[in-house]
Amino acid sequence: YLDPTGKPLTKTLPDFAKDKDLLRSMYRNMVRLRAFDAKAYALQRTGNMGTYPASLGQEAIGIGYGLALKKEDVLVPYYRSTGGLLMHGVSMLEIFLYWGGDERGSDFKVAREDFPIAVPIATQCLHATGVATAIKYRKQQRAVVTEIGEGGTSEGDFYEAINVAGIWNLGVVFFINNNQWAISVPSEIQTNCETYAQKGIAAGIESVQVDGNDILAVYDVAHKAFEKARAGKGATLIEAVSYRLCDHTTADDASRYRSKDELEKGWDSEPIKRLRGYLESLKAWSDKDEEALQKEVADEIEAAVHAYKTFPAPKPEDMFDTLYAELPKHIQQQRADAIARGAKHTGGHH
Amino acid sequence: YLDPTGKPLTKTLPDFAKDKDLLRSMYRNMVRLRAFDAKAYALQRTGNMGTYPASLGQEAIGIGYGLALKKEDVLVPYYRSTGGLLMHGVSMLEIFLYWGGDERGSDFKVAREDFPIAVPIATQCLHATGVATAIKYRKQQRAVVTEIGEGGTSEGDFYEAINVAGIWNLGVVFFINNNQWAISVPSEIQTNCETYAQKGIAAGIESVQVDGNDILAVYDVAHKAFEKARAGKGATLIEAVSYRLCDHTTADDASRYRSKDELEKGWDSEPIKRLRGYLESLKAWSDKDEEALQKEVADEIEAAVHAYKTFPAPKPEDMFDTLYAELPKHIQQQRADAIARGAKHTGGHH
Amino acid sequence: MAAITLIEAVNLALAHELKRDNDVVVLGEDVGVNGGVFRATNGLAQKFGKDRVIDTPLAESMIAGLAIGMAAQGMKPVAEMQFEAFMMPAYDMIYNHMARMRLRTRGRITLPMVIRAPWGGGIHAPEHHSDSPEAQCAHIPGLKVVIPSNPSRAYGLLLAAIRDPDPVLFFEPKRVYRIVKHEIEDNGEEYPLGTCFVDREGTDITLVSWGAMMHETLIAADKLKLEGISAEVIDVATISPLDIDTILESVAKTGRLCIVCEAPRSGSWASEIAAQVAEHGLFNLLAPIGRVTGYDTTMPYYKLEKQFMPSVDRILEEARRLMQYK
Amino acid sequence: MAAITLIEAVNLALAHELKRDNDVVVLGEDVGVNGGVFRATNGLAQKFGKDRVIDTPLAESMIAGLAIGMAAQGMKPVAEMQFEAFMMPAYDMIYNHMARMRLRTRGRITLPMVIRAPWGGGIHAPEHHSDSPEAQCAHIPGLKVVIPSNPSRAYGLLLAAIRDPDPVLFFEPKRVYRIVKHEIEDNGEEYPLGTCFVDREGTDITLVSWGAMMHETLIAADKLKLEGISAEVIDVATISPLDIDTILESVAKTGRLCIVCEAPRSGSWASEIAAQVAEHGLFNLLAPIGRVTGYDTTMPYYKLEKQFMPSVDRILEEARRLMQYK
Ligand SMILES: Cc1ncc(C[n+]2csc(CCOP(=O)(O)OP(=O)(O)O)c2C)c(N)n1
Ligand SMILES: Cc1ncc(C[n+]2csc(CCOP(=O)(O)OP(=O)(O)O)c2C)c(N)n1
Ligand SMILES: [Mg+2]
Ligand SMILES: [Mg+2]
Repeated sequence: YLDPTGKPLTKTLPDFAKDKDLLRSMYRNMVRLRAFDAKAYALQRTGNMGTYPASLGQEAIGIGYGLALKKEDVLVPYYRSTGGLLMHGVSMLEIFLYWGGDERGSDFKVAREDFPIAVPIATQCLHATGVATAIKYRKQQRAVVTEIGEGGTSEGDFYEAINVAGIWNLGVVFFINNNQWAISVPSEIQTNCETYAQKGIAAGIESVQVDGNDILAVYDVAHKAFEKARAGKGATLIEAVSYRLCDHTTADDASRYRSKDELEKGWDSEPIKRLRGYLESLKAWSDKDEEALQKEVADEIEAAVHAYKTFPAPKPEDMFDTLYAELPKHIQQQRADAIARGAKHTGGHH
Repeated sequence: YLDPTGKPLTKTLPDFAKDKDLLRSMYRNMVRLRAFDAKAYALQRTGNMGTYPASLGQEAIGIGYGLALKKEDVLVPYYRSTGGLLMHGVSMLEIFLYWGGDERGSDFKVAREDFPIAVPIATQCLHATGVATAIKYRKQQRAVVTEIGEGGTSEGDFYEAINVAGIWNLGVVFFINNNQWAISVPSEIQTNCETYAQKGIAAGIESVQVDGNDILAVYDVAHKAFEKARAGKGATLIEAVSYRLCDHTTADDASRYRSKDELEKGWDSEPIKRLRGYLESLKAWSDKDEEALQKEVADEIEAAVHAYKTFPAPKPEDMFDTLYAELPKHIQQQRADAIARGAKHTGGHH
Repeated sequence: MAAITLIEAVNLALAHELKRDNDVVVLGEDVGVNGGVFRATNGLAQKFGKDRVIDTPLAESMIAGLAIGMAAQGMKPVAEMQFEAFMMPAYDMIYNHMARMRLRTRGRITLPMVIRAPWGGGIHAPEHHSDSPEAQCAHIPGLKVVIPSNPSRAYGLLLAAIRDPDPVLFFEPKRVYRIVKHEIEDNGEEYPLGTCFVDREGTDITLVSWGAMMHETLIAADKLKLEGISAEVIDVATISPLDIDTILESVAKTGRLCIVCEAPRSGSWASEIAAQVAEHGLFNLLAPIGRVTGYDTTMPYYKLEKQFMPSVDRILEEARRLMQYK
Repeated sequence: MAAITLIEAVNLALAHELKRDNDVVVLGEDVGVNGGVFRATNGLAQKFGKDRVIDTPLAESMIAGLAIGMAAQGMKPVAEMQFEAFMMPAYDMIYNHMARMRLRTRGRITLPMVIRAPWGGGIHAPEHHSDSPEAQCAHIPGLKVVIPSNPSRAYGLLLAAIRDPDPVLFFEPKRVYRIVKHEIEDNGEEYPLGTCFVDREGTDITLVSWGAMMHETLIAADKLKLEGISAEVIDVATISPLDIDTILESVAKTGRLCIVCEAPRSGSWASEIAAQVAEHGLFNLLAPIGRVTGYDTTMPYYKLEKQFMPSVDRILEEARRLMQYK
């Protein structure tokens, strides 16, 4: 819909592209996500948090479909779905806690029915189809969305999921974040398909490829796919083509396998600058707005960091208390033992 | 190429369709397979053999690609690949032994490099890609063929295999025996794809659908796909459309889930009658030939049955002797124990 | 009240729960019109409809993954794996997800689901159809692993498994599917999970087993009685969480323990029971702890399966050996 | 001869075999240009080429299945699973195929292959990156399961694993990847599989462990010495097939046994060792068999992982408790 500088590619854009509040919210949330990622990186680098996968350059995907989601819809995220999670009511604190090694980060206070982040790749696709099966069984009008990296589409679970979503006509939307890289593995050696979207043909489901750096495009296809899902009209596979401008995670060093030039080229089409250009062309965004936004975002993040750093440490009994509805006797003894030692532990080794 | 009665569907057929020796061999081997299946059934029914999956109605597939195989090619079969196995040098005795519950049936005397029969569905597809990887690594001109049922294509392993075969340009041919049923599950509830062949699009490999009851067609596509594989030109997915005229196995009762009418319709397009019609139209087959063939096949099978029934029983130590290259000490003691008890065992249960 | 087999008891329990609770659904390969390859779901699709007794595409990771997603929404899926060894494509789902959901979400999402599978050897089945992989499942925290030994327990324990708020693996000894009959009243009464059953009281030796091997074990106990050896026989039934107290009490009384199971010896659940007794009951032991198990090799094709599986003779000989110790 | 870490020792052994034997290839996710996420294959693709150090598509069942097919053709693939928990999608391939090929073909097809995986906790990794699933692998007949505890053993045992004619699972204690250094000469000399290493001679108690926990165990032994308790320390190294004789001999001498491992207690390999000693060495025992293990719960996210894993203190307390028995 928009070119890299933010100029419309077609004479007429869909109506929502004139909804300035929506456009501003798209922009605001992409900026918010990028700032959050930067802070998460800083926390990891300073030893205050564990490994973290950023969304740099891919903000239009999670924010785009996140804005099209309704509260009652269900999100089944993977580890790089921070944008979708934030949009669906998961708090910055919860995300910090998760990557900070604390299960309480998966106990979403608002998005109670969303799945916790899936680290085992592609498994989330099957969970999403299961959730959609329950929703269909109960004749509810709710969409289910899950997200997966382009590399993850090589897993059998991805294919099993789209296949059953097709034959059972499930209201699930599969978002492929095609950021071109699976850690160090580029698409050229991941699959022989020209597009990831065409993998949907193997399941007989509708499949679309979209510019994942154009949030208007992402929002539009997501919105339509969710409406279709809620209406019981079946599944959609959406390949959002983007680029991973960051390392795979804080534990990765992309310079080992990826050229500077490629990375610089990647910056040309990044989504925030593009939407900014469009907003400005509509006179819908000023430097004052930008200043205000930066401050607002910084404050929100600071508050979350403070809450995270002052969050009470987990207790040894937390290892046990939600393992079963009722803890078996022999494990109760282990729990007591762990509590008794809890104090002694320094967290260091030996 | 041929209609159900054996009349050519096109004015000109490929040259090999005039090769009467080849045509007779096709016919001979399909008849041979059908007779073998019948005997295997009888052995099972009389308690002389375990569960057995016949190929009734699907003979053109295994015999068709089997005739196009060279000795140095590798076959990675599934449990319904009896035709391919017989064509690639596996003996009737070995097949009886396998389904008779004896591992020596997997110790193929001729086809030393062929894989044993795969019962865990779709796993054979990955083994075949591995074999093809080794062949490519060693720059050999050998084709690898594997076979899978249409239901098995719903397994992730099938998809992972075609995906890597595509990107690595492996010399492997995937034969889908689409016999319309996965035990009691019809294609209508297996996948939303119109064809199984189109699943190859998800892997970017060449895919063809062929009439699996027309052995001329099966042989032709198999021959071309194998030549392509040997030439290092990559993988092919072939959907051979046929029909399972038998129960799933001797343990199954298809009348529970499948109508008489459908079954009777199935008989109209069965492959043997069809080729017979064509042979006769070429004056390449007479009733005398038929008589001779029936006798020849009956003799061969009787000899195999005799060999099977008089085959020395397996010994307790066989459970251990090929577990490792060198049997660990503690298992040697178990081996001695098993041998000591061997005699006592009656095989009956209390 | 007719006497029914174990497979019929499974069918009865499934029907009972399908009738009682609309959130219960059955899914798997061939569980629909065909009623399952062993007929565990016989007639259920016809009775409760195809949206409650669901024939799935052919993929086990998918079946487990679907059930996880459905259970997360509060449904109570009962998934069938057609045979125990075909559960392995779903092992990742079981290990990395099914067992962990409640804990990792601190109780926010729970999985009231069951995975059933025919289990064990002895029916002359083809390759990969006769394994006993209970130990690699019971080693996973967060799961319950149940193996009934007879029709009544299959009925009562399956009811409990379906009603349990946590995921349960329910392994059905296929060798026993049709060889024993019990009179069962379809009263919906469950048996408790996590409790052993003492099937014979005895004073000289404790024989512990589960699943199909309970039958060889009980026969052995009867024969030992004729020899003047009084054997206490315990059916573990729920191997995880393990009710070790019942076993320890028995060993305190008898001083001798012999554990019988079908799986390969090393790393089997028999080893876990032995380890716990060696830790908590060592000084009650008059004799070494005996384990009569499958050998440390792969379950052979069926011609040799009887030689692989523990026999009444092997149990008897081990029991007599242990009785030598005074 | 420089001192190198365990991860460097793995790299050295891989390079040695790649150089020595053209049938050896390395395959896995990110093992190529990137050199593996832990750098186990650092520089190997550059040195031996992309057809011998192969970046695969992202699929573990595929990686194992490919390796099985390649090994069946006589190649010696060394496959990497990026983390132990991501081996689970390949569990079916390992359980139903890799472990059985030689036996089911009566020796016709053998699989000289290795699957390597970083293993265990303690590095503050994300969820699913800190497990110890060795028991569910060692319970599978036909496999060998090796877990080195230090750089020299990683080098020597990996050489042996690659040269072994049968499939080997090689689990590398990721917590030890960089904390210890050994001087290693790249002489291609292997260490024997299937043999325990006695790292400390002692007379009062036998401490048995493997992998990263060997370090806590050795430290505990040193501290016990100061208390006048002489501990014999055994590194099992190859957990399957298990060299029980070395352990039994030691227990015959010390009369006390404490097994230390990181996995959840129930069904762990510590239980197998305890069971074998309770069977063959019972009357040498002065004290119950102690097991210091992970708790029977899922390895927690990293903030609590230290509280889950056995600590030097837990080993010390258990050893002292066992010393009470005379
Ligand atoms: C089943 C499984 N295998 C391997 C991994 C290790 N791993 C984490 S991220 C990753 C690459 C994923 O790439 P892609 O699917 O493209 O997603 P992206 O990270 O690029 O968003 C790998 C191999 C994992 N988490 N799960
Ligand atoms: C992994 C796995 N799951 C389930 C089974 C049980 N099973 C055996 S055959 C079969 C149906 C296969 O149908 P299809 O793939 O169409 O092959 P066909 O038997 O029709 O040739 C099933 C479910 C199995 N053998 N392996
Ligand atoms: Mg990616
Ligand atoms: Mg079929």
